[in-house]
Formats: sequence, C-alpha cells, structure tokens
Amino acid sequence: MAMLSYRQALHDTLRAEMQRDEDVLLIGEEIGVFEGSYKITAGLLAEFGPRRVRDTPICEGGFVGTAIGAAMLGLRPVVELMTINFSLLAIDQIVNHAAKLRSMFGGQVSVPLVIRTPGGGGQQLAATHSQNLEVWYAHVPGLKVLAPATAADAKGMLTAAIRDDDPVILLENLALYNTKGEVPDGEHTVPIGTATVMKPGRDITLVSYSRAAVVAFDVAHRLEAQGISVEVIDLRSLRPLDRETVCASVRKTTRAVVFEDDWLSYGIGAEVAASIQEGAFDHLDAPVRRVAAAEVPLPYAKPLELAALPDATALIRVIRETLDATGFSYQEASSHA
Amino acid sequence: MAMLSYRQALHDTLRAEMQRDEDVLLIGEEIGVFEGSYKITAGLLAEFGPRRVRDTPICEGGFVGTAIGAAMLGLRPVVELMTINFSLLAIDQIVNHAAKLRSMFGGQVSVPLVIRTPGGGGQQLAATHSQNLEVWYAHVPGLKVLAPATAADAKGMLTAAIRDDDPVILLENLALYNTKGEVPDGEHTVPIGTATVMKPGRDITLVSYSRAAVVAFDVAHRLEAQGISVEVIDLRSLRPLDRETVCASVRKTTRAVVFEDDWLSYGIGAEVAASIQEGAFDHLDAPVRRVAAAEVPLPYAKPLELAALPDATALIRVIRETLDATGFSYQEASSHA
Amino acid sequence: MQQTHEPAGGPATAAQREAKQDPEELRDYYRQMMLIRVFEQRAAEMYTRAKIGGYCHLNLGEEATVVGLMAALHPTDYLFTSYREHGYALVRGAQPGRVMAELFGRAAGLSGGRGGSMHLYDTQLRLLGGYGIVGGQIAPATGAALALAYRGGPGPDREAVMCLLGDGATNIGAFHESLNLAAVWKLPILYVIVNNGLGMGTTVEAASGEPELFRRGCSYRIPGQRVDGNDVLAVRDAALDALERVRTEHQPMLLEAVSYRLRGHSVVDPARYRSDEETARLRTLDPVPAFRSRLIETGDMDEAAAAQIDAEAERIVADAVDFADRAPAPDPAALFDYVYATPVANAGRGRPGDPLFPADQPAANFAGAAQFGIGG
Amino acid sequence: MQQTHEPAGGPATAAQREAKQDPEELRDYYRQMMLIRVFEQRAAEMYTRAKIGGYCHLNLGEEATVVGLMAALHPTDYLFTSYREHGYALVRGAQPGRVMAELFGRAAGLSGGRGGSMHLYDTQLRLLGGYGIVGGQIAPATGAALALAYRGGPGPDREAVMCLLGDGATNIGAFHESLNLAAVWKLPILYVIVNNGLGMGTTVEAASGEPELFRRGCSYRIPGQRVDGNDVLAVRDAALDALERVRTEHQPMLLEAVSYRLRGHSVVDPARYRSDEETARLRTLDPVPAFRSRLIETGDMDEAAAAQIDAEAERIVADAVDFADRAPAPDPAALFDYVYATPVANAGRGRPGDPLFPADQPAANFAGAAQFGIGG
Ligand SMILES: Cc1ncc(C[n+]2csc(CCOP(=O)(O)OP(=O)(O)O)c2C)c(N)n1
Ligand SMILES: Cc1ncc(C[n+]2csc(CCOP(=O)(O)OP(=O)(O)O)c2C)c(N)n1
Ligand SMILES: [Mg+2]
Ligand SMILES: [Mg+2]
Repeated sequence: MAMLSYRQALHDTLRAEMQRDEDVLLIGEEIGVFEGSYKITAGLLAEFGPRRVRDTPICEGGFVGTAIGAAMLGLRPVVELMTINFSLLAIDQIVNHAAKLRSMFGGQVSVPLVIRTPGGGGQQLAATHSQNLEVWYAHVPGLKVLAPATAADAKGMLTAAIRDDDPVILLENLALYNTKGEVPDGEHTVPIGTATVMKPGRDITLVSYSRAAVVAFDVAHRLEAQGISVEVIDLRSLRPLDRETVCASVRKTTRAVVFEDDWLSYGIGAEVAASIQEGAFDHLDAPVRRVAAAEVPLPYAKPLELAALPDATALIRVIRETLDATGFSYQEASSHA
Repeated sequence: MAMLSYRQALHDTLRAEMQRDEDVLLIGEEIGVFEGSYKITAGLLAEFGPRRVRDTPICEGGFVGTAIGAAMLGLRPVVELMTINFSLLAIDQIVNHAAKLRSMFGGQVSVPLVIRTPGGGGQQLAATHSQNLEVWYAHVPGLKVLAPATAADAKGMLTAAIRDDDPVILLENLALYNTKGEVPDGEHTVPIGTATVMKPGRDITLVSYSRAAVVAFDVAHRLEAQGISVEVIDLRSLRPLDRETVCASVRKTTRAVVFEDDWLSYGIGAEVAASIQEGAFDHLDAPVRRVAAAEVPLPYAKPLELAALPDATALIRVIRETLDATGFSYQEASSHA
Repeated sequence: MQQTHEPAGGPATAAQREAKQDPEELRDYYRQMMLIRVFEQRAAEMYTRAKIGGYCHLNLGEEATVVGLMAALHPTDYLFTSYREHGYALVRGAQPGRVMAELFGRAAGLSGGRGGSMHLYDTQLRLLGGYGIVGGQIAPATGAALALAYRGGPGPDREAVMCLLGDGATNIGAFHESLNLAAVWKLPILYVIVNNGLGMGTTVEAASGEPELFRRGCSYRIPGQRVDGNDVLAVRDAALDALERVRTEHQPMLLEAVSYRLRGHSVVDPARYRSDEETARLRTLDPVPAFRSRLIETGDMDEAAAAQIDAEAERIVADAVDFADRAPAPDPAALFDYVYATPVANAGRGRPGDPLFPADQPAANFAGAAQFGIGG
Repeated sequence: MQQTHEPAGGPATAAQREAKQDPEELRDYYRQMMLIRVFEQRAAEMYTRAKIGGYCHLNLGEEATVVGLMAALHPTDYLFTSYREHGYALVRGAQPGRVMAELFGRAAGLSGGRGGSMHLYDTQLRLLGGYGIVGGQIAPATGAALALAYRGGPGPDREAVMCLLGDGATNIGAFHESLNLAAVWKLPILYVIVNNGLGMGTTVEAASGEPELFRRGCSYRIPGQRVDGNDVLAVRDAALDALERVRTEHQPMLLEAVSYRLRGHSVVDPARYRSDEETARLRTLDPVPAFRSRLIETGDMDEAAAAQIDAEAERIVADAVDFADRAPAPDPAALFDYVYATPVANAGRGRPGDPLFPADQPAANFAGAAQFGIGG
C-alpha cells in the first residue's frame, strides 16, 4: 500500500502497462511535449519516445477513429480526450464504430481501446467545459464505462481497462486528480461490472460514483456521528451496471438516495432509481430521491455555479427528508451505534 | 380534419411555415434535387428554389453549425438530419453550441433552430443505422426534444418547433412516415412540454412515445376487449418532460409499464420509472416495469433484429405480469366494462 | 484521361503497359468484372424479391475500378471500403455464396448475417469492413496504417492499407482529419476516391469547392492523381505506382478513379434526378462491354472465350443465390454473442420485457445477475 | 513577409500605404495595442490573485494582429473569435470595465458573467462570441455569412463576417466542412488564421501536413494569403483587400497572420516546452515596443505622446479593474434565466435536492410543475 494521488495512480498505471506490453501506446492532444493538460502523462514521452506517446493535431474524431483502426490490428491504444466535453467530436467513432464493429462484423474483430477522459464542473470553466455526459456512453451496448472515485480504483480500473479486449471509457474527474488514497502495490485490477460498498450502514443506502462518491462517503461519516448509519455504494462501473449490489443494500436499509454530478433528468440516477424500485419494491419505505445538478448550462460566475451543482448540504437535507418521511427515530438509530 | 400520412403532415407543415415566414429555410443532405431520403421535402425545391431549400455536401457538423449561425442572425432554419444516427457527427454543435449559446452569452442571443431527424430500428439497416438515441438529447438543458407519434402531433409539434425561439430536436421515426391519421386543418400547434392521454383507462398506465406509442395504443385496445382498461400516455415531449400527467394517471391506476424502442439501461423509461416512483410512491401497487430493446448493436439478420426489438407480445406479457402481481381480477375488470 | 497533381514521373500509361500484358491476366480481369456485373444484377433482383433487406448499394458501372484496384493490392495488404463494396469482396476472393448469404442475412454470410450488404468483413482476406457511415472508414483505415508503421518501417514488400471512399465523402471532416494525421505521422496508406459523379443525387460540382478531387491532398502535401476509372489497366497501374511510394516511403497517397454510377444510389432509388439522355450517355461508357470488345479487338480474347466467361459468371452467381437461399438464418439464441470480447459481470442479456431480477428469488439474483439481468 | 497563394494583384505593401497614413490614426493603433498589452498583463495578475477563474488565454504578442484586423472591419460586420479574444472585444469598442467584469464573473460583464474569459459576446458590437471549443466558431460564423447572403447580394458596402481561428484549429474537421460550405454557397466571409506558432505546446509543423496554413484554402479554391502578424499596417491592408473581395464578390477568403505567443498557452502554463533562447528571441519580435519606436522614428509620435498613451492605458485598465472589483456578482435567483428564450411548460427550475413534486400536495403539482418541478 502506498498513499498516492489519483493523478499519480493513473500515471503509474499507464507507465506500468506500457512497460508490460509493447502493444500499449498513448494517443492524444498535448500528452507528450506538453506532458498532458492535467499532467497524467508527464515524463512518459521522455521514457517511451514519440512512437509510443503520440501527440496529435486537434482532431478528436480523427485520432479516436485512428486509435480504433490501430486496435483492430491488435495494438492497445490508450487515448486521452482532454475532457469529456470534447468527446462529442469523436462520439460517432466511439458509438458507431468502436462499440459496434465486433457485433456488426460477426465477432471477427475486437477493439481493445481505452479512452481516458475527465468530466466534471466546479472549476469555473463555463457551460461547454463543465459537463458530465457519462450517461450517454453508459446507454450504449458494446461499450464498457468505468468511473473510479478513488486512487486505488483508478489503478485497478485503468489496469483492467487496458487488459480488456473491448472499448472502455474510463471517466476521470477534474476534481479528483489531486485527491489521495491508499493504493495497493503491484498487480491490482478491479473487476469491470461490479459496484463496491464504500461504507456499510443500516439506515439508508446512498448510491453515487466518481467525485460525488467522495462527497457521499464524507457525508456518511458526518451523519454517523449524528446517529444515522448510511451505507455508501460506489457504482464504479456504469456499464455494465451492478444492480444487484445496489438493490441488496436497499432491501436491507429500506431507503435510498442517489447523489450524482450530472443533470437530473435522464441522468445516471434515473436508471439507479428505476432499478431500485423494481429490485427492492417490497422493501422500499420511501421514494428514491436524486440529488443532481440543476438543469442549466453551467454558468461561469462562481455564485451561479455553486447554486447549480449538488453539494453536501443538499445531500444531507434530502437524506434527512427521506428518513423523516419514514418516521425514522434518531434516538433509536444512535442507540444502535 | 383530413386523413393524412405522418409524412404528408410533415411536408405540408414545412410548406405552410415557409409560405408564412420568409425567414424559414430548409437545410440538409439530399432534401432538394433528390427530394429527401424519405421524401418529406418532395417538391419544395421546385416551389421555393435553392435559396430556401439548400442541399448540402455530406458534413453534418458543418451544416448544423452553419444553421446555428444563421439562426443567431434571425433566420429560422429547419435542418433535416437524414437519420438520428448521423446526428452524432453534429452533436458537438447541437449540445455545445445550440443548447448553450443563449445562457453562455447572458441572454443576448437565441437560436431558433429546428432539427428534424428520424430514429428507429426494424428496417434491417443494421447497427449503425437503427438507433434510438433520443435520451442523449433529452438529457441536455437548453434543448427542447419532441417525439410526435401521430400525424396530428407531427403537424402540431413541427409548427410549434418552427415558431419557438429555442433549438428544438424533432424526433421522427422511419416506421411512422406511412402511418395515417386525422389531422386538424389550418392552424394547429401542440404546446411543447405537455404529454397527452391517448386513451383513458382505469387499471394500468402505459407510458410510451413515438412509434412505440402507436403499438401501445393498439395493445390497449386489444386488452380492452379482454377486460383490461389501459390508460395510454404519449409523452410527446421528452424535454421538457410532463411528469405530472404521467404521475396523475398512475395515482389513479396504481400500476405502470413503460414501452420504448431504445435500449433499456439509461433509456427514456428509466427517467419515467424514476419519476413515477417519486411522484406516485404511495399509490403504486407494483414496480414500474420497462419493455425496451435488448442491449445489443442491432443486427441485420431479421430473426436477430426481431429478437432484439420490443413488440406487442412482450408488452402484453409484462402488462399481465404487472396486473397479476397485484392480484388484479379480470372478471371484476370486465364487469366494469 | 490522367492528370498528376504533383508531377513525380507519373506511371506509364495503360496503353504502354498493355503491350507487356499477359492475355490470361486480361481475360481474368474481364472474368472478375463480369462476375461483379452479374452478381450485382442478381442482388438487385433479390432485393426487389425481398430476399435482401435494408439498403443495397451496387458497384454497377464501377467494375473496372474495382478490378483495377484489387489487381494492385497484395494479399497481405489491408482494405477498408464504404458500404458500396460487394465487388471488392468478390474480387478480393470471398466466396460469392458467402457474400450473397450476408446480403440474405444468413449465418454463413461473410459477417455472420449481422452486417448485411453495407458491412462485409473478412479477416482472412484482410477486408476490414464495409462502413455505412459516410467517411466512417477513413480514420480507422488510417489507424490500421498506424499499426503497420508502429510495427515496422518502409520497404518494397511491406504491407499497406488501401482506403476507399466516395466523392461525396471527401467533404466530411474525417477526410481532412485523417489525411492530415497520415501526413504528419507518415503512414503507409493509399486513399482512393471512387468518384462516380454523385453522392445520392448531389453532383461533385455542387458538393465540393474543389471538384477536381485528386487535388484535395494539397492541404496535407499528399500527392494526388486522377485516373479513368473505366480503364481497368489504368486504374491498376496508377494504384501500383501509388502503392509503391506508400510501401517504400510511407508516403500517404491519394488516387481518384472517375467512373459513373449506372443505376440509382441504392436499389430503391429510381434516380429521377438524372435525365434519360444522361442515363443513355452513361450506358455508352459502360466499362464491362467496353473491355469485352477491347480484348476481342486486341485478340486477347475470342468471342467463344468471352461467351464462356459470361456463362460461367451466370452459373457462379446462380449457385451463390442457391447457397444463400438454403443457408440457415442466425439462431436468435445467439443474439448476445459478440457484444463483448471479454466477458464481464452484469452484462445485460435480457430480452425485451424480461424482468431486471428473476421474480420471487432476490437472494438468487447476485450470482445470476450476469446471466438473467437486463443490466447495463 | 507577404505571400499570395493565388496571385491576384495582391494588396499594396504596408510600406507603400504607410506613406499616405494619418499620424493620428497611427497613434491610435499604438494606443489600442498598448491598451491590450496592459489589459492582458493585469488580467494575468488578477488571475494569479484568484479574481479570475477558469481558463484565461491572453493576446500578448498578438496586439498588432488584433488591431490590424479590427481596423479593417466595418462596425456593421460580424466577428466570431476563439477563446483568445479579450483584445478583439476591447478594440471593437467594448468598455474595458465590462470586459474585465466578465473575467471577474460579474453581472455587469459583457456576457452577464455567465461566459467568462472564453465567451465574450456583445450584440451591439456585433461581436458574436468567443468560443471555447476549438474550431467551434467556424461553422456558426459561416452560418452568419449564410444569413447575410440569404438577405442580400454582394456590394462594396455590404456586411461581411470575419471568423478568427488559431493555427491548431485548421486541423479539425470543422475547418474543412465550413470552408467547403462557404465555397459552394459563395458566402461573404473572411477566415483569419491567427498563427501564433503553437497549439498548446504543439508546433504548426508537428500538427499540420501543410504548415503554410494560408495554402489550405486550396481544397475549396479559396484564395489564401499570409501576412506578418507583427505588422499592424500589413495586417490591416491584407484584411481590407480580402474583405473587399468578400463584400463585392461573396468570395470567401483566407488570411493567415503570423505572430508569436509571448507567454504560455493560458495564464497557468509556464511553457516549459519552450527554451529560454526561444523565449528571448520572441521578446525581440514583440510588436508593441517595435511599433512604438517605429512611430517615433518616422516622427508620427514623439516620446512624450507615447509616454502619455502608455500612462493612459495604465489608467484605463486600473479603472477597469476597479469597476470589475466593485461590480456585483449575478444573483443566484437568476440561475434559470436564459436557459430558454420561449417559455414552455414543465421546464425544470429545481435546485439540487429539490423534490420533483412539492411534498404532500400532488394535486397542486400540475399548475405548479413548471415552477417547482425539476422536470426535463
Ligand atoms: C455521415 C453520413 N451522412 C449521410 C449518410 C447518408 N448517405 C449514405 S450514402 C450517401 C452518399 C455518399 O456519396 P459518395 O461518398 O459519393 O459515395 P457513393 O454512394 O457515390 O458510392 C449519403 C449521403 C450516411 N450514411 N452517413
Ligand atoms: C475540440 C477541442 N479540443 C481540444 C481543446 C483544448 N484546447 C484548448 S486551446 C487548444 C490549442 C488551440 O491552438 P490554436 O488553435 O493554435 O489556438 P491558440 O490557443 O494558439 O490561440 C486546445 C488543444 C478544445 N478547447 N477543444
Ligand atoms: Mg459518389
Ligand atoms: Mg496557436
């Protein structure tokens, strides 16, 4: 175990996989000479050279499509899209090609491609540079979509993604790069398609992922002190989605809240709530509430940005409202504790 | 009232709005000389000339972005994207620009743009040409997303869309173009943001939109004969979503099923089910079930395509399972009738 | 007609080379052209008889281009095409029966019946796909060339990539982005613009600011050349010369082959936008009868041999249709095959209407979720 | 340095025109260049003092290009820029205080504080936006030109569109698709490539197969020209000539202005990828002191006047900072303003965590939904 930043964990994993497998190469804008917009690839050009660390012109569709073709011939490209906002320029190649070629060609080819890209708002980057569009990718069969919240999962999921033979979108988050956590040394992979219980609890299930999961985890600990036992589930894998882990928890706690950074309508939380009401209907004592972003193009001005983004205060309010709606007795809860 | 095909209703509406407003122009691939891939624009080049009916090169991003700029200067372009599958090449302009410019520029500009595009599978067009990606657009603030199921709504919603000052995605459907229905003569607009009760009923609420709504309507009538009173709600407007009309129905029927053509996970039905469990929690007697497409890139071969797409048989099975789960007595029901 | 954008000692003219042309080889080109012609005519017929669904785009009028290009390609080269690709698959060596079976949507089809007419793929033949999104193949083809460059330098016997695209496809961003990448990365790829004069109904002049499409390499310093797509030998020779630079210098190249689409855009298109005169004029340019009489004139083929080839083509295609007709359709139970290459937990395998969780046994779900859930 | 791609009796050289140059006008150019210089330096300072958030890209080193281009534009013309646009807004006539206020995210900002540094917009000035998506402005600018052509034909006094883009932006598909559309539709637009030598850290040579970017109009038969972006008069004159053809012929044109980015890509970029020698060399090319001494040499401006202009710039920018600092931030209650221009039912106006339906009063929802729901 070592205490590493999420950024460092990603960097070290890229380096380790490149050392391990000659077919792994990096493709993206400003990842070499510039060392990456967020410095994940710092030093890798110097170590592996321009053959394996390829700076591209500004042409997301072109270089993602190019990575797909390289993967069809057996290379294992790891593409960096500077932010998920720019992935819109490559989404035709990702969804109409990477996700479909194997099926459409009758299983004769696979596309071992990883696309790393950070999402997230809160940095005052304004409407076009602050989006959380992961639900678009999570909706698409043929893709695998991962969203690690911790440095350990960043390592475990990026490793799994690179070694997986299918196209994987690894969703990073601008606000997580500097967060630190314990990271297992040596081999460490996380099974794609599995959620994880970040913190066990009895009274209510809190479902989240990526940056929001870190906030959820923190809120859960604060509420513990107030006699509320919150079970926190980090989805981690948005596609495939591990519904059973979520529903098993709700069958136990009888209550659930989803905390997510994307827009509420048709967001990730909609599928989570829909799955819970089907998978734990008889156990559910209150509606599944969702705490998500206000439905506006995110403004630049800080007060507006803060007003639009979900935060711990809103989450705690909704958790309490959900508990109150089911006559939860705080005394009783704390007596458990 | 006149009996018109969905195609004819769209064509007549385009023609009427072009006659009414000199600022309305059509932009798209093969809409002029070729008269449209699906012939919606047949005859309009001859009538209005190449200034107002503009054939474009193949460059979805380019001509949609161009339409956005024209709209910023006050024109009212109606763009045809040959199918929603190709909209992926224009989605950066649609989502990062059309949807955001007004907010991002502090309300100084509006983008009165309509994008007409058909979605839908079942035509053996294979994986890249058979998608239902409307949920992507429905997720985005700043857009309005409409999905008419009938010829009357095709007229009413296209008219409303053209006269609206915001970017509107009008989702059409390959399987609906030849369907016929009564269409009001003269002025006819449908208020954006409102769902409609296609058929009133007592026992269960069936929520759908676009092509699926037509199947739902038909199934409801067949079940009526069997003593099951189904209320069919056509969402029509996916963004804004009229949650109250849906929940008001479920509060009455106590049961709900969603019938949709898109992929199940993170599809339109997820938001509908999530909204129902929040808006009608105390009235709901059974989980909201979703009947949607299997999660595969749609294969070309007919037997595989049929196996992947939702149909009346699957819908009826799920409706019965939902009724049975709540001890619904068919006798009692028929006695109502 | 043959123009060179960057004069670089262009290839010998078709005429010159024809001299040193083995008659058997010439007859073989005719055999291939005739096979395409008959196959496409039967495909159109099968489509109207509803044996073929979806869209069906034919190579009618492009036979000389198809055969000339394939004659220049090594078996070890990689080929990416658009959705108008039946002929390429046939000449590249695919069994006509398996090509027709794909159009019929049968399990024995080239892509297992999952791709259909627009999506022919064959790993052995290094035919890496027909692509239905216009321009969609350009970047992946460029990536295949990247993989080749990644694994080895230039050389006369090195592998190359050939990427076909239509005239209309030169207007899409992917064309610009891909050629630029190939240029800055020095990739071994030959882009071939199959200019048949039209998009669907849109002429090259109406769609392209520079209608002399072979000049469009100028924005990347990629040499371009135009060749008569109705002249199989000229096409072959131009492709051979371009591929030589591609192999030996890793210099991406651009070739434009000009021919004419004899029918509508797809089988269902009556092409009303084209005048009868125009259509009649195009028939006179039909490369198949032209090459037939040319070989008879030059004495490389006699009428009897020609008639035999024609009959043989009819027989092969008839057999292909029979094969396709008798071939079994894919089993619906195989619906979820090939969605993923690496199996993972909770991958959705539910049919429409299946419950997310097997009823009444929530406890059993966990293990079974991957199998029964409709999960993402 | 001035090259013409399509020799068409290029414009008079800057030197020639300088002769008939009104000194007051020249001083005014210097005044504007100095204003940009000081404004950007203070902006960088304010960013490091956290008064400005997000990204902040400066025009330092591009002052001559900015002033020259704006001098050629009519007030009735439309301007689209990238995210590196502070200087254009200032010279176009925006109040420095309102520009700085936008960077500070204040309600009095040019875009109401909602766009920030990358998204300056002013309807009156016909500055139709800074755009943060590289190449994002190219198609909308082309569409603005379409609107002009839709409403009227060419003429010497007709309106035109100027679309600015960086050297790196020439590699994205939107560049290709937009220029092609402008060419086939004959739109009145001048595309200006502001070539500052770099993307973020990527050189033009590393990014573009044809690094002489003004030649890239070749794929659309759009005439291209390169001009010294450090020479304000050369830039102005080249733009004037290009705009004349744009107005009178509706012939889209391409102009490349070559200058150098004096600082990092954005304020936070230390530009380590550039050697100290290189950085030092660039300083010697700094257009602002160069133009200052040039005017003093030619006698168009004396040291005293220059000093006064410099001081005035400092004062104006100081006032701008004060104004921005005192200006109120937008009211959170206005969060949902401007999401839609046409109000419709059920538009979501909920804050994070608000219930979809007001508790305990489902009946009341219907009317209130638009107001209280978080609906899509
Ligand atoms: C991105 C995209 N846009 C539009 C279409 C619809 N479409 C299919 S073929 C075609 C014309 C293509 O013309 P060209 O590139 O010349 O190829 P050809 O059909 O002539 O072989 C169009 C517009 C598509 N398939 N993909
Ligand atoms: C589509 C897209 N890709 C990547 C980026 C990130 N990015 C911002 S500026 C920039 C470099 C642009 O270089 P250039 O066009 O030369 O403009 P300059 O910054 O030099 O003015 C990049 C890659 C972006 N904003 N948009
Ligand atoms: Mg063509
Ligand atoms: Mg630059």
